[in-house]
Amino acid sequence: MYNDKVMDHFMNPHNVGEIENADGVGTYGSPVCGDMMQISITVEDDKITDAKFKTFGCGSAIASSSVATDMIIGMTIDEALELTNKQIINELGGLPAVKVHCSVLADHAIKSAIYDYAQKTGKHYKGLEGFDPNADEDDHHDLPEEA
Amino acid sequence: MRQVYLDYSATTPVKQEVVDAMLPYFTELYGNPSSLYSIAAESKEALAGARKQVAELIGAEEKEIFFTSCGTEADNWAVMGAADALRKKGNHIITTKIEHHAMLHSCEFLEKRGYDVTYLDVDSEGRVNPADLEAAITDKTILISIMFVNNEVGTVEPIKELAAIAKAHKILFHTDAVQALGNVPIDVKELGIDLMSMSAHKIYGPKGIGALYIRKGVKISNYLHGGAQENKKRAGTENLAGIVGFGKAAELARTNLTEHIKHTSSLRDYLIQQVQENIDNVYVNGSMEHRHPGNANLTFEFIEGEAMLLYLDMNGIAVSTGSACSSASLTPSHVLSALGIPVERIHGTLRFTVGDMTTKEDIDYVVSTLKNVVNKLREISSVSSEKGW
Amino acid sequence: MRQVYLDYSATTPVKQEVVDAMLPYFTELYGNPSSLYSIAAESKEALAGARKQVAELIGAEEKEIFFTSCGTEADNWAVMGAADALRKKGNHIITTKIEHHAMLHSCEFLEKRGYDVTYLDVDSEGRVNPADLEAAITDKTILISIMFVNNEVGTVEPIKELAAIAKAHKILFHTDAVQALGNVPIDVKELGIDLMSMSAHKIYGPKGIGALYIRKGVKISNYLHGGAQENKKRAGTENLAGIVGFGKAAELARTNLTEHIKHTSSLRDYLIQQVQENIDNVYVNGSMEHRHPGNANLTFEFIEGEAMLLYLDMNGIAVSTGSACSSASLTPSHVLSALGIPVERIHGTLRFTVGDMTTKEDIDYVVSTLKNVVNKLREISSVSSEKGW
Ligand SMILES: Cc1ncc(COP(=O)(O)O)c(C=O)c1O
Ligand SMILES: Cc1ncc(COP(=O)(O)O)c(C=O)c1O
Ligand code: FES
Ligand code: FES
Repeated sequence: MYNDKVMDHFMNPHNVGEIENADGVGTYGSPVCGDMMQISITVEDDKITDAKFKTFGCGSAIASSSVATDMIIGMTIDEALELTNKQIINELGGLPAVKVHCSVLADHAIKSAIYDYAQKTGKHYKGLEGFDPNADEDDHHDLPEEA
Repeated sequence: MRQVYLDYSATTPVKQEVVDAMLPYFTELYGNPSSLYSIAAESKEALAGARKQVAELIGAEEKEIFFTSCGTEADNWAVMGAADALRKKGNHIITTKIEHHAMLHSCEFLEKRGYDVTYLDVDSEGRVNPADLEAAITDKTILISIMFVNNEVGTVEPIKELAAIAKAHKILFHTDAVQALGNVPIDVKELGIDLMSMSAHKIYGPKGIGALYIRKGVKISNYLHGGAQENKKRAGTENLAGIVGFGKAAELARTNLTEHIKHTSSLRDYLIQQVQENIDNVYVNGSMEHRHPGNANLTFEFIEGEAMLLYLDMNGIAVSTGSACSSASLTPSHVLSALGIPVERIHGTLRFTVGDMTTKEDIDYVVSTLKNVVNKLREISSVSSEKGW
Repeated sequence: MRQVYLDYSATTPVKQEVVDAMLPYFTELYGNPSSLYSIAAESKEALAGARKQVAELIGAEEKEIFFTSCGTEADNWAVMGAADALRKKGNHIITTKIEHHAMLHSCEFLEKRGYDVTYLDVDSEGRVNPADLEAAITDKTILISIMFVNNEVGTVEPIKELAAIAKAHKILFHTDAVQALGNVPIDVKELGIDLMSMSAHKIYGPKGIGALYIRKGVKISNYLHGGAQENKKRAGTENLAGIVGFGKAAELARTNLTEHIKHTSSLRDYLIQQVQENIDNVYVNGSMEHRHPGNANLTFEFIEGEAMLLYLDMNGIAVSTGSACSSASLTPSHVLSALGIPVERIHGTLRFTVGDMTTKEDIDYVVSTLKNVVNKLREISSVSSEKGW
């Protein structure tokens, strides 16, 4: 059901854990929907120098977390805010249609972590406009099946 | 790598004796049982033999067994056939919240076409309370359908009591016995069952063959219309080899029943005990007293079922998250929800089912693998016993 | 004694290659295709492969093939599913007088539930006149169902013309192609077919497995409700081995089609010619131009079909009097009646169908035996060409 790359990120996920004294921490999802992701980041000069995740979720949620944290390490905050679930899926070489929402989780968790960082530092980012980390958490389950 | 199949409730391998019994009916004894010449007569005899074998497994008469293409068709036929035949008498059907989709989706179809359906609750172990059934009956009730053994948590329902209530009100009583067949003793006469669904592929027979028991005297409408097969009640050229295979599997199930129950329940109990000893924050769902002998439905807190399933698969172990036919869906199990299990726990639930080919070594391998898998996934997880949900 | 099977339209032996393809799916690759682990993935692939093989035989896309338990179920699904889905649009169905009972009895069921059915006449060769179809259409017509090849007389209907008429009126067009499959070239796209029924056991596959072709975009209601199998359109654990067998049989049918038609039609023509040369007062029923390549439907005047059938059977020869599933009934064939054949002749009719395993020696043996049988029965008979009926 999953391709080799997804399986590899799922079986041997990168960046598992929590950064101590992280500059930003965000969680998204809820165990009630069967998926909850926490991402912590270290930021230096507006650049993400480290990212770690912890995820309660299915294979695709874990693989998305792994690949998404890989992707944002080295990105500027603005670049990271632009990251879409589509890019995450592409990086993974595709996900089954019913599992697309699991990657949405990752880009939301990243945004939440950056939001936390912005709150703590008082910075403003264009990519965060209109973003509410506490918005309806099971939104991602209502996506159309084909994406 | 060791291969351990622990999903016997999803389907079973076909036993070699069953395949051997089927084989001649493909290439040699291929006559259409409806034809009049000699090789067709042999086919007809083979059908009769299989009908007897299935009848004997459940204490029915041969004439009361009607072969179908699967358990799903038997369920559809029972409910659609009763609904159609008794439309003038009423339009109310009573079933439960924990039925298989074959029953639930048939009922939903009927609801859109003018029928009322009551879905009974179950208790935290998955048992229907007979008093609830009694209370749900109206003068429009035409069918009561309550499954014998639930496919996810393995709970055995109090069929005899429930059937007696139906009988007292002169209402047809159907039970989906797909998971019960060959796993619990069944005597349809003693239990007072009017209609009962069965499927071969859960008892080491082939997939794509089932049967509906229709008690003598019970009249429901046909569902597959056409030729005069199955005593004019179910049309379609008979799945000859499949029926022969079902017959053989039924005979084996009957003669092995005691041994099968002993073997599977002792390994299942060992599995549960070992898991509880080696892994913390584990829950057993369903009744321990009234339970399918091979079923262990376990919740591993703080992690998610599909992830566990795939990790186990990488280690050669086949288990399931809920029923096989909903495994591609994301909605949490309707059965576990009906038992009142919190949704976050439902997501961390696996069903293990032990069968005739399972060994103690298999269980040891599964428990040690499971321990690693659970540990690894708990390390990845964003929730834990310290942090909480 | 020589054994000659000449009833390939009733059912066929399963070819050894087909059995060989099926075997692994009983004991080794037994995973439930709906499950998520590796051995289930192999089952899922096997389903996909078979779907492709069937699709290729009829020029369809894989997504348009839905496996059922038999041709009968495919017919029931098509008509019941269309009737239910289009109820708001209308309640009128057009079919023919010569359909298989799977269609006729489904239509009768619907007639009792508020639908109107027109049964088109056929000409003396068994062909539907397209003008009759055109004339029968009303603004309430929701489905036209006309069989591709008749199972008794082997007549091939002008499907392309009929489908074009349906299309011009924007009415769904279904054809029962159970006898056509593997015997005449079929390209559903070129023919403009919306729904088409098929069955494996007529093309050297196993009994108890069929398929319904549903053209992309066509919406009919489900008939078997339950799990999410067959793209959520046909519930029930898949008959895995049966589907694999159907796939293999379809592949063989496609690659052998030209050879099969040549082989069977030349032996069938030889049979008819030899019978006419050796036996008098014989009639060939149906069209010679538009005909199933293996079918010879012959009337032997002054004697009765069942008696002939039994005498032939004593000599190792298997033939039929009409369709297999009505052979136990005593009412004269509705098909031969619709062709306008007098009842007394209908009783003297036999259907011979030649298949891939038939040889010239088989035909020679059948003709010489038949000659004796007919002579013997005519001696016994109270009617004759001299006495008249
Ligand atoms: C309780 C129950 N009912 C019905 C079915 C359907 O039977 P089948 O798979 O033969 O369609 C199953 C198995 O899938 C089942 O477990
Ligand atoms: C024309 C026709 N339609 C339908 C059927 C029914 O198919 P099945 O035997 O697979 O139910 C048959 C054969 O019996 C047939 O010849
Ligand atoms: S995390 Fe929701 S199903 Fe994958
Ligand atoms: S003579 Fe026996 S059926 Fe009519």
